[in-house]
Amino acid sequence: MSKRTIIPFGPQHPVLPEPLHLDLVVEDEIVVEAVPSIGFIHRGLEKLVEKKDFNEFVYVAERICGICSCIHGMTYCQGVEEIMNLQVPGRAKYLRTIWGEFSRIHSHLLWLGLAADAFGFESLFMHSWRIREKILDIIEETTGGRVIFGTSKVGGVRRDVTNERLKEISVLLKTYAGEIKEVTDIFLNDNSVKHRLCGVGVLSKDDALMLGAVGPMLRASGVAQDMRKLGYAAYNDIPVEPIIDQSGDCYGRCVVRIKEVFQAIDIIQRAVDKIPDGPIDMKVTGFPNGEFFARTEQPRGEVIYYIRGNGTKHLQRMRVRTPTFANLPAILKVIPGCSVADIPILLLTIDPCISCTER
Amino acid sequence: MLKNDTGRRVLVISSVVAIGLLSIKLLVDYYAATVVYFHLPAKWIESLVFPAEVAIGLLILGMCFRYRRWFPALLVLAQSGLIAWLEYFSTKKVISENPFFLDKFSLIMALIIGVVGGLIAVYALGYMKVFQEDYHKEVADRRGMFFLVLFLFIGAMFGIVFANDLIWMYFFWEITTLASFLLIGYKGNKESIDNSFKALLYNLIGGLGFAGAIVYLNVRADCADLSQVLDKNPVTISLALGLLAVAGLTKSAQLPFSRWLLGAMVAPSPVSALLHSSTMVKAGVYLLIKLAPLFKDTTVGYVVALVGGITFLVSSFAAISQSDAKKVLAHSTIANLGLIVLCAGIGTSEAVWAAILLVVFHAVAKCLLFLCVGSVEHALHSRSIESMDGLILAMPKTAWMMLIGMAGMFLAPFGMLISKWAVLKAVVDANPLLTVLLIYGSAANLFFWVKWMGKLIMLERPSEELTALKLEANISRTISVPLFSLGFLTVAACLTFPIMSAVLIEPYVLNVFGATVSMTRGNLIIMVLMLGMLLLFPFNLEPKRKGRWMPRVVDAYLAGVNYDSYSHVNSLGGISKNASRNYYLEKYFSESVLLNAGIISTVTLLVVMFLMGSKI
Amino acid sequence: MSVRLISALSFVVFAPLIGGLISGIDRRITARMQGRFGPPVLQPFYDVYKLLQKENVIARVRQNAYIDFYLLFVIFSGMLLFAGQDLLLFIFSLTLASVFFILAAFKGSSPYSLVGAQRELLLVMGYEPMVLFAAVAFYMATGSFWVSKIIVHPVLLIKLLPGIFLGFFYILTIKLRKSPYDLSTSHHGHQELVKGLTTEFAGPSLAMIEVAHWYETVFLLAFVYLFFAATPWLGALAVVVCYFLEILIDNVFARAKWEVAVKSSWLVAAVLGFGNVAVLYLLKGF
Amino acid sequence: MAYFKKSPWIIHYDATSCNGCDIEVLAALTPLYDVERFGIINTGNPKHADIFLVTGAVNEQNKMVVKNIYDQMPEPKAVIAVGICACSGGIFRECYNVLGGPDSVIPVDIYVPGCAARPEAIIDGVVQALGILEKKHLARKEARKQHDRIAAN
Amino acid sequence: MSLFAFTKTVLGSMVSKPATRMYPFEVREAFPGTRGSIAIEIEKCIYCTLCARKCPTSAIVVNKAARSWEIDRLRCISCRACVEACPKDCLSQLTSYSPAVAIKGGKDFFHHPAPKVAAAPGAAPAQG
Repeated sequence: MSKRTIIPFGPQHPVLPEPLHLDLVVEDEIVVEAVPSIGFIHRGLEKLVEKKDFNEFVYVAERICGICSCIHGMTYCQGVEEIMNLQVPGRAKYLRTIWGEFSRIHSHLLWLGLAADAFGFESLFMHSWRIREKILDIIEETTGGRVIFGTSKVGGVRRDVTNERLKEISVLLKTYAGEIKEVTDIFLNDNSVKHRLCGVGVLSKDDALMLGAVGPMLRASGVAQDMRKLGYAAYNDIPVEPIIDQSGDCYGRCVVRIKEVFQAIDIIQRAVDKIPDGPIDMKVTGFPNGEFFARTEQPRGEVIYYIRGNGTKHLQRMRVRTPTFANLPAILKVIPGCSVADIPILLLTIDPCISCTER
Repeated sequence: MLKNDTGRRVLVISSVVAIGLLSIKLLVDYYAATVVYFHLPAKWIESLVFPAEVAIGLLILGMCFRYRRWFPALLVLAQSGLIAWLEYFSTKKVISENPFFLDKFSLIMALIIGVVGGLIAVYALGYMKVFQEDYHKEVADRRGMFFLVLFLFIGAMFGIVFANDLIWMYFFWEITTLASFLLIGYKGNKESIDNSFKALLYNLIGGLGFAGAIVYLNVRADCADLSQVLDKNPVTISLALGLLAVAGLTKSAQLPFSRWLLGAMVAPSPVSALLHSSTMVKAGVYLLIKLAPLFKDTTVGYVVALVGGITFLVSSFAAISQSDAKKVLAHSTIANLGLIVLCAGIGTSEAVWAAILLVVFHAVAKCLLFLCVGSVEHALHSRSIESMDGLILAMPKTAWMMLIGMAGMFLAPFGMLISKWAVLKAVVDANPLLTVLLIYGSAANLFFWVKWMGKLIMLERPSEELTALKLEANISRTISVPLFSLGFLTVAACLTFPIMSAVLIEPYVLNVFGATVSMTRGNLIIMVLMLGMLLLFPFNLEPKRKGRWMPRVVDAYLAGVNYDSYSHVNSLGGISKNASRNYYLEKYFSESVLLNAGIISTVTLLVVMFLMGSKI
Repeated sequence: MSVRLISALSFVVFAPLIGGLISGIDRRITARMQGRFGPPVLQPFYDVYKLLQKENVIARVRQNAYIDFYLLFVIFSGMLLFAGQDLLLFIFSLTLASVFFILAAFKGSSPYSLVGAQRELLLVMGYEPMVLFAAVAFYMATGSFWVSKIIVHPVLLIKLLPGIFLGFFYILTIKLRKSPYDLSTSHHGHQELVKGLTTEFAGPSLAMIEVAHWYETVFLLAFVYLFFAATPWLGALAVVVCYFLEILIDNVFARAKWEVAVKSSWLVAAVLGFGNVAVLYLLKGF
Repeated sequence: MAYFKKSPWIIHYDATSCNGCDIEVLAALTPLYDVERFGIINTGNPKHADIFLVTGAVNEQNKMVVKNIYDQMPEPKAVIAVGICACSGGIFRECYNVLGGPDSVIPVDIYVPGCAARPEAIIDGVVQALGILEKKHLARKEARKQHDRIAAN
Repeated sequence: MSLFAFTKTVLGSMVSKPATRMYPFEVREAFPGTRGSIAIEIEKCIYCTLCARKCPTSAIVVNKAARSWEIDRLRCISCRACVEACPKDCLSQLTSYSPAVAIKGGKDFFHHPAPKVAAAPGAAPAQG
C-alpha cells in the first residue's frame, strides 16, 4: 500500500491561529512525515533598520511579536545599550524585569489556554483566559497597552509605576496565584488531560541539545539552561533557578511552563521588594558603533539579537534568532509516529510564535 | 467445446438460457410440492458411481504426482479406500431407495445455481476474452477446458442439491472439489498451482470426513439417504454428524479451514464469483442447513454454531485490514457463510429461515460484487481499493452496480440486512450469549463496507479527467448484461422476498420443523418504504439548477493553500495532488493474528466435539 | 395505528423545536460553566435560519444529495421509534442515516472531510455494538423488540438493565458529539480536523445537518426514557439528568483519541452490555 | 426575516499580524468579552463563515491564501480588517515583503484600527459588519428575484 | 484516577455570576494610562512638525503654511511617540480607541486659522 493520505495543515487552521504550513503524510492516523513551510507571515522587518533610526526601531522590535512584545523591545534596547556603553538606571532595570515576568505569566497562561483548546478541553481554555485577563488588566494599568506594552526605550523605560501601586500589585498577585493554581492543577492531574500529554512527543536530552532546542522545550528534556542566569536587567540581584523536568514529553513541557508561572510571580514579588528609587531613563546621545549579541530568556526560550551599528543613526545590521525558530527542528523530529490528533498539541508545546520566527 | 469465439459464445449463452429456463421450469412445476423423490431410470447408472469416483481419484492422483504433492494424494487414497471398502467388502452397504429428491430448499438452490451461475458463465465469456487477449497474455489459452469445467461445476451443484443418496451426493461433492481445483489453477503459474493444491487439500479433508460419515452411517445406522439420516436421533449418530459437519465446514471455508478460499483469489474473477456465490461454498452450507434439525441442542450443533460465529467475527475483523478488493470480498464471504453456519448450528425454525434468506441474498449480491471487481480489475489493472477513487465517474455503470451490491451486503433495507435482522432474532431466541459474536462482527462489517463505498464516490481528481479515461467505452455486452441483471436481482430480491419467503422458505421450514416464522406485516411495510425512499436517491443526485438553493461550486477546503480544488501548494512550493488512504488499522486487525487465533479456537472446538461425540 | 401515526407525525413536527431548544439551553449552560454569559436560548434557531438564507457552496457537484437523505433517514428512524415500531429496524435505519452522512463527507473529498469520515466510521463501529446489545436486552426483558410493547411493560426496566443503561449513557457521548468523543466533527471552533465531516458543507446543507442533530438528540433522549417508561416522572427526570451530565462531561474532559473512543466503547459494550445480557440469560434460563 | 444580525459566524486568518491582534480576536471569545452573546462563533472554516477577520498586512506568499479563503466563503459575506497593519500596513508598511492591507487582494468592508485592536474595538467592528451583511443579503435577494422574473418571462 | 477533576470549578462558575462584561451595554472606564487615540488642542499647536517626524508610521501630516494638522487613524499605532515629542504639550493621548470605519482614507483634519489680530473682540460671539 504505497498510497498515503496528505493533509495540508495550515496556514489557515483554527487550532493554530498562526500561519504555519505542514504537509502531513499520514497513514491511518499515524503521521509518517511532516514537511514544514514558513514564510506566510514574513514581512522583512530586519531590513527596516535601514529606514528607521535606532531609537525608532524599538517600536518595530516591540511589534515583532504581540505576545513576547515586551522582551523583544527590551532585548533590542539592551543590545544597543551594550554597544553604546550606557549604564541604565537601576529602577528601569527592575521595571523591565517586572514587566518581563508579567509578560511571561500572560504568555504562559495564554499558552495553557491554547494547549487546552488543542486537546479539545474548551472550558479549560476559557478559564485559563479568564484569569489571563486579570493579568492583562495589571499590564494595561501599568504600561498602557494590553499586548503591546510600549514601555521599552533605549536607555531605560518609558513609564514609571509608583512604589505603592507595585506593593498592591504584589499582594494582588498572591490572590491570583490561587486562581491560577486551580486551573493548572487540572493540567497536572486530570487523567483525560494526561492521556493527551504524557508520552506524546518525547524529546530526549541528547536530541534536544543536538537540535538546538531552547526554553521550556529544552528544559523539559532535562537541560538546565535559562538565559536569565546571564544576569541581565535585574536578574543579577534576583537569582533564578531554571525549572527543569526529565520527561521530555508534552506533559513535561506543560509542567515546566506551569512552574514558571509561579516562579515569575515569585520573581515579581521579590523585585517589588527590592526595587530602588531613582530615575527611569537616561539621556541617550550619539549613535551606536559596534556589534553585540543580546541574549534574553523569552517565555518561549532564548532570543538572540545581533546588532551592529556603524556610528550613524541607522543600524547597519540587525538580526533576530527567535526561540520558535530554534525549536522547530526539535518538534519536527518528534512528529513522525504520532497521531494526527497529537499534531496541534505537539506544535503548541513549542509555543510557536510564527510571527517572531518569520519576522 | 468449439475453439473459436463465436461458437463458444453461442454455445455458452444457449446452455445458460437452457439452464436458467430449466430451473425456472422446475420452480413452476414443483413450487407446490413438499418433497418429491425420484428414481434412477436404470439400475446400471447406480453402478457407475464408484468407477466415476475412482476416475476422479485417479485424475487427482495424477495431478498430485505431477506436481509432487503427497498430502492430497494420501487423502485421496484414504477416502477412496473407505468408499471401496464399503462398496465391495462391507456387508452392511445399504441400497438407497430414493437416490434423488426435490424439495423447496433444493428448488431455491437450483434457482440460485441456475440463474446466478448462468450469469457468471455469460460474464466469463467477455471476461476471459479480455483476460486472455489483453491482460494475461502469458497464460495459455485453455478457454475450452475452462468453460467445460465451469459447466461441469454447475452441473455438479445441481447434483448435490438434488441428491438424496449420500453416495451420489459424495460423488458430486468430489466433482466440485476437482472442478474448483482445476479452475483455481487456471493461470498455471506457481502461485495458482500452490493455491489450487491448498484448496484441494482442504476440500479433501472435508471429503474424507464425508466418506467416513457415509461408512459410519451405512454400517452403524443403516441409512444411505439424507432423508433417512434426518429421521435419526442425533445423539446416536453424533460421530457421523460431526464428520458431515467437518465436510460442510471445509467446503464452506469456515475456520479452521478458511485459508483455501483466501488462496483461491488467484483464479480469474468469474471463478471467484462462482466459488463464492452460487456454487462450492454454498454446497457446504446447503449440507449444514439440511442437517440443521439434527443440530438443535446437540454438542455438534453447539460447536458448529460457535465455529460459524467465530468465523463471522474473525473474518469480519480481518476484512478491515485488507486493501485488496477480492480479499475483502473473500473475507466477507467467509464471514457471511459463518452467519449461515451459525444459524444452521442453532437449528431452530427461525434460524433456518434466516439462514436460507442469507443464502439467497448473499449469492446474488456477492456474485455482483465479484463480477464488478473483475471488470474494475481489467480496467484499472489493479485490485486495490485504494486505486478505485472516483470510480463513480470513471466507470459509472460498474460503480453503481458495485454500490448496489455493497448496499445489498450490509445496509437496510437490503436483503442481507433483512437476514441479519432475522439472524439476530433467531440467535437471541436460541441463545443470547451468541449475539456477542454477531454484534461485534456486524460493527466491523459496517466499517469495511462503508469505507469502500466512500472510496468509490470520492473525487480526488477533476471530474473531466476521470470521465476522459473512458474506461467503460468498449465494455462488452456479455459483461454488462450479467452485471445489470444481478444489480436488478439484488434490488428485486428485496422487493419480492416476502413472496419468496411465503411460497418457498416458510413451507420448507414448516415441513421440516412443524413451525415457521415470517416477518410481520408492519416491518415489511417499513422495509418497502425504506427501499422506495432509497430508489428515489438517484433522482436527487443532480443539484438544483435555479432558485435560492442553487449551489455554487467552490474549491475544496485545503487550509487556504489551494492550487485548485484537487491539489494544493505544498511545503516545497510545488503542487501536491490530493491523496487519501482509507484506514486499515493493521495494528489492531492484523489478518494473520486474527486467523491464527480463529484457527486455534475452532480447532479446539472441533477436537472437543469429537471427544465428546465419541464418548456418546 | 392512528395513535402511532399521530405520535410519529408529532415527532416530525415538534422534535426540531424541542431539539433546537435543548441545544440552545445546552449552549447557555456550557457558557455558564465556562464562566461566560452565553448566547440567547434561541440561538440555534437563529443559526439555522441564517444558514438557510446563505448561499449553498459546494466542493463536489453531487455532495448535497447525501445530506438530504441523511436528514430523511434520521427523521424516518425517529418516526419508527415514536411510532412504536421494531427497535432493530430503528437501529438499522439510523445506521443507514449515518452511512449517508459519512458518504456525504466522502463525497466532499477534502482531506479534512475524508479524515472526518473515517473517524466517524470508527465511532459508528465503536458504538454500534452497545446499541445492539441494548436492543437485545430490551427484547430479553420484555419479550419484544417492539417499542410499543416495551413502553407499556409494567416493570421498571432500569432495574433489569442497569448495565445496559450505563453502557448506553456511555455511547450517548459519542452520539451527541460531546467531548471527549467529538472526534469527527466538533461544535467547538477549534479542532484538528477543522470541521471534520461537515467541512465541505455550507448554508442550507449545514442547516440540514444541524436539524438532523436536533432530531437525533430528541430520539436518543427518548431512548433513554425507554429505560424508565414504567414510571413517567422518573423517565423525565432521567432524561434531564442524563443530558445535564453530558453537558458536564463535555466540559470536564479533554478530547480523546479515536483508539480510546473505540476501545472503551467496545469494552463498555462487552462488560456492561454483554454482562447485563448474560445476567438476564442466567436469570431466565435457570 | 434575515438572521444575519443574530448569528454572524467568523473565520479568522492571520495574514502577517504580529499576533497582537490575533490574540485579541481570540480574547474576544473568552469569558470577559464572550462574543457568543451575539451568536458569534469562531468557525475556522471558510465555508461556514459569514465574516472574515483578517489581521495583518498581506505579503507575497499569503495573498493567495487570503484570496482562497475569501472565495470559499458563501454569500453574503463581509471582510473586516483588524488592526493597523490590516488597515494600512502600519509600521510594516515599508517592509519589502508587505503588499499592503488585505484590501489589495479582496474587498474589505470594515476597518478596525488599533495596535493591537482591543477586543471592544473588534466587537464594534463586527457589529458594523452585521449591517453590511444584512444589506448584502437583501441585495442578493433582490437580484435573485429579478433574475427569476427575467427567467420566467 | 482523577477524572472529573474540573467539575468543581465548572459547577462553581455555573452557579456564580459570569465573568463577562456586557460590553456594548456596560463599558468599563479605561485605565488612566491606556494608550488610545491621539487628540490635539489645535489652538496650542505651533506646527513645528516634530510629531510628524517622530511618528514611526507617518500617520501625522503637518502643514505649517496652511496651519493644519491631520492624522490618519488607520495608520496610528498609538505608540505615544508624538505626544512625548510635542514641545507645547498640545498633543494628548486619549484612553479611548478610534472607532471602526467602513471607508478607508478618511483623515482627521484639524485646522486653526491664524487669529486675526485686527479682529475686534466683540465680533467673536457673532462668528460663533
